[in-house]
Amino acid sequence: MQRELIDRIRALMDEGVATRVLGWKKGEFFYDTEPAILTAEQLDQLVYDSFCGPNLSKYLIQEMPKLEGKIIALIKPCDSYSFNQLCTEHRVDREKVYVIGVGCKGKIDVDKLRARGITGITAIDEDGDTLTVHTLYGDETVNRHEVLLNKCLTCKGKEHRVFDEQIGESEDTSAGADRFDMVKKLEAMTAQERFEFWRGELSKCIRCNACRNVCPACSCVKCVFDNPNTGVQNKAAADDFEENMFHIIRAFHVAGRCTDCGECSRVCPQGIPLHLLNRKFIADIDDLYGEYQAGEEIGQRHPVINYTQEDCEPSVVRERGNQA
Amino acid sequence: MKKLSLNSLNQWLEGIAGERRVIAPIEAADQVNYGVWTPDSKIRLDALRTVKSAKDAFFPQVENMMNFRAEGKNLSVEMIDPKAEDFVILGVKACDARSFDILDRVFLSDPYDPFYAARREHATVVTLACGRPDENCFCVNFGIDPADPKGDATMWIVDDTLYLRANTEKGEALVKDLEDADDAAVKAQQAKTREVAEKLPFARLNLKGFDGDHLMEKFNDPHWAELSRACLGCGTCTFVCPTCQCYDIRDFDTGHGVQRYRCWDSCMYSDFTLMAHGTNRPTQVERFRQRFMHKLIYFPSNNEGMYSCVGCGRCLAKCPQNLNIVKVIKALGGDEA
Amino acid sequence: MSVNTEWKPKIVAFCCNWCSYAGADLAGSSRLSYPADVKIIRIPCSCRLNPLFILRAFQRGADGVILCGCHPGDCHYSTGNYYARRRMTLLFSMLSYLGIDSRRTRVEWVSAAEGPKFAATMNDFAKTITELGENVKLGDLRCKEN
Amino acid sequence: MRTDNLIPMIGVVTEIRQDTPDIKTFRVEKPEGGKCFEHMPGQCAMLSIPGVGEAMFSITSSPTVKDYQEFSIKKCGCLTEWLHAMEPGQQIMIRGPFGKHFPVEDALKGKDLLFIAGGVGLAPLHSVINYVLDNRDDYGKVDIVYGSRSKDDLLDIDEIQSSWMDPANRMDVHLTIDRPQEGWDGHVAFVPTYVEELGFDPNKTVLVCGPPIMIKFVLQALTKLGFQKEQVYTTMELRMKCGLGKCGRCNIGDKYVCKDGPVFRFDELDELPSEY
Repeated sequence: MQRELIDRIRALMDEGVATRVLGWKKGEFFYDTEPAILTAEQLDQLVYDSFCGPNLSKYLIQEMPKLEGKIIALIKPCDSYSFNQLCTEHRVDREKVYVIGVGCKGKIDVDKLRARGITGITAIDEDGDTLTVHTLYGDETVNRHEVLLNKCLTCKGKEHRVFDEQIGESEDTSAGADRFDMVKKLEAMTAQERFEFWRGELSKCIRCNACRNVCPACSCVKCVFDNPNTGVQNKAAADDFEENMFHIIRAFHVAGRCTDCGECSRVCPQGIPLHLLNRKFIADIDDLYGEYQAGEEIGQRHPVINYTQEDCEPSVVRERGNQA
Repeated sequence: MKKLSLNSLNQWLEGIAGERRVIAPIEAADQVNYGVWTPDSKIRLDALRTVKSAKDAFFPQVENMMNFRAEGKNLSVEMIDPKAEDFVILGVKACDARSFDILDRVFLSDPYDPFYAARREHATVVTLACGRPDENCFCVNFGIDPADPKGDATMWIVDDTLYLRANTEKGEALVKDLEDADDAAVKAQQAKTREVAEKLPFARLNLKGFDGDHLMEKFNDPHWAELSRACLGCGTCTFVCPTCQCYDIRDFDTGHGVQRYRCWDSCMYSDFTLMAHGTNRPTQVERFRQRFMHKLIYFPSNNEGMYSCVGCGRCLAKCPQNLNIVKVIKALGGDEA
Repeated sequence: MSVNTEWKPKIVAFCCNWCSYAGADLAGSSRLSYPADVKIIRIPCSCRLNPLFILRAFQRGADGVILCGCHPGDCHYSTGNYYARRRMTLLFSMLSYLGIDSRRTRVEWVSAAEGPKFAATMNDFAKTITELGENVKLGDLRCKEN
Repeated sequence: MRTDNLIPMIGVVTEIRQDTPDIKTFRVEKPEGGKCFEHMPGQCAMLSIPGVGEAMFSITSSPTVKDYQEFSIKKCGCLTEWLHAMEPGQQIMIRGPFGKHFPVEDALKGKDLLFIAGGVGLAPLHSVINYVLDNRDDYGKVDIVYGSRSKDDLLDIDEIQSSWMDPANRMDVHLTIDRPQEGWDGHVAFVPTYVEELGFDPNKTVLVCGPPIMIKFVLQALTKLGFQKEQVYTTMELRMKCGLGKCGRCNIGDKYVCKDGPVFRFDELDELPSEY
């Protein structure tokens, strides 16, 4: 499929559709692919394989002002939601992007291999659902589904919500999983258990801002946490409170706009399940204001900047109980 | 050489922890980080890399320096006494052990940093040799032997046995009561580790030209723009790095006084050099370049060729978009020699 | 829960300028009593309440935070409180999700004519917070006076 | 080994002068009177207001002033706004001195000096000029070119007229403003142009400070006049936090501006990346 993709992009470039493509390029290993913007001459560096996990949509923001003509962007089904959302927010101009919807059958998480004690990885052979991992210390076989990125386990489906053309087959890798499983589990806990769960997770935070900087919804020119005039600017969480504050506020600021792309959790060096915060907002929005998926269409008005006269009162939270 | 069965590790640590804090790689919420050991902690000496490095033990992410109080137009200041308590840091790998030498050059040079100095003085560093380096390791390029780290005492884990060797008086005090052992098993493991280390994909990076004499040439290298393009400008690489030592000094108004604290900062952040009239590194290209130029050129230029990279591989493993120092070395320094 | 007799809860009440602040005024001028530990902060409209304000109030020692605004439909800016309602619902739910008791946060609609309601609301809220005790989960240790 | 300039001491602002619409000069002394510390011309100090922040400022007064130090500060950011809002008698935190000074005791001694300053860039040179004035016989001919946006923006104009322009002091002062203005009968030109017009003898040693763009063009003008880079000194400004060469903020190339600077000779700067 990589070959087919490169040939097609080359043809598009020859036709004059665009001069550059936003995609992935090969890294030092087979698995550390890197987001890249390539010209026709660099096209041979383009890769598209099971390790192209990063969501590229946000890179388009910085390209917008530089663009003359169009840029080709490779968009996976799940990334297409972020792309739409960015277009809705006028951060990306749909007209300036030629979207190739690339097929996706789930992306592999190398950290999950490492967590299984498979280290010194040198190569992986893919044969259907079976992966043979070659390492410095011998070969191992694993089931592909077990080492997919977490975001792939709650796959939003194989449909591209936006594209100019599609290349490659997609597959829904969610296997029927309910993405709100963990949210429900947490909701069922006692307040103290929830508190302890989140303290345990958030106390790992090193405030590297990777979650914020990778997030396609966090596209503010100047973040509130970088602005010395807000009084909340902080570079490191000097106190438990600041860890909580950063993550609550960040989740709140993207509520209604978060497409649940899962990048925040993917990039967190400490493996904090940050998507569970965003997903809680999504669950609440679905529950209280009607089902809503950000980025489904360009131009949607999201529920947090909307209202009806019949909305529930905030006391609904208290009434749900489970406080102590 | 002394030895200890891994089964009695907790017992041994309990003995030490009675007198002073023990800091060791501990697993909490699925991640291994250095933390204070208690009998309930899940110690993970087998973990190759902790997420954060061991530098926290000497240079914590946040540290209070002084307190101010204001009364009318008058101020009073109270310095925080950098008096530290004795502690043992256990399980430090060769790369992290080297990072202490690098941090010493910064914090112990004149005028020395009293907070860092106090912790260094009170620490007993117990290192641990690597048994299973992985593909991201490249410490051998910097003259580090992963099989024989230094510190006050060195440990090796072979099967179910922990072997210990004291290197200093402090180390001797720790291990003196343990059972004597011969070093055959350790020697065998060292040979194996060194053999693997030599075969690692990044075992022979070409560091030629990374020195003060090539400063302008490397600075003006056309590759920087391409190398930094995918950089998110987050601080992951700097915060997991064992040698990154830039910090910020900030004030926090507690409502009844002002705390002046310092905290890690990252040259990757857009406000790192921001002044009222603007910044001298306006785009991510310059910020990205600064980090790697500092590690590979500026620092060695001031420190007799000592690189401020130890090859621990954390930035390789943790960069969200897979940018790292190896890519920089290869792009700027040519291919493997 | 044993209630410490020494301890008095600190409560921050954000009141919209047009209704609730006037309501508080009326409560005062009608000599209705409500706890002195309620600190009122006037905001132009209930939808001015940034979630950060609530968190910062907790950081700096508040034990409970209440938002008072015009009744839905009566907003001076016609729709501000509708937006505030959604936002606060979501925020309170999130705080609860993090294990922070949602009884520490509340929204009440108080009009300019409802002095007694204002006083009653504050008394009731103060009672709830007194029962819940000191806020330890969402405070900042640095801000505690030693 | 010293750790003293890590620890701030309390200083009292005993006098505040409004020099121009956006520049004030602050006189700082120890609470019990006297200078907070000794310094050399060109060195800097960290001033801070607890809760607001800390920043590096060049010391405007000459070391020959024994009782106090002065800082001319332009209002342009968060901390400086607070400083400008202060009243005399207010205590602040001060630590220093930091950095290398102008080589007034060796390289500059016996030389003909040319000072070129623009706007608030006079502040660091002010210290050197007064030092030279107080040791007038140690130096040769002295020229000062000083320019600002308008006549109201000329810093220390009273002192310039009463002291620097005093023939007894044997200094030539050339003032200029950027645009013609009512009530100004002096020269009108940008500083670099004026320097070129004045056509100085290229044997002088030059000390220049001002906005980066001015420095750039002044250097071009000087080169045209035949000056070598080894004859030109400047002082730099970058974001600083620790002042000790540790926090990493003011790092350019293998130099730290707080420790290896802020005074640099232009040929030294040539060997550094142009990140300033």
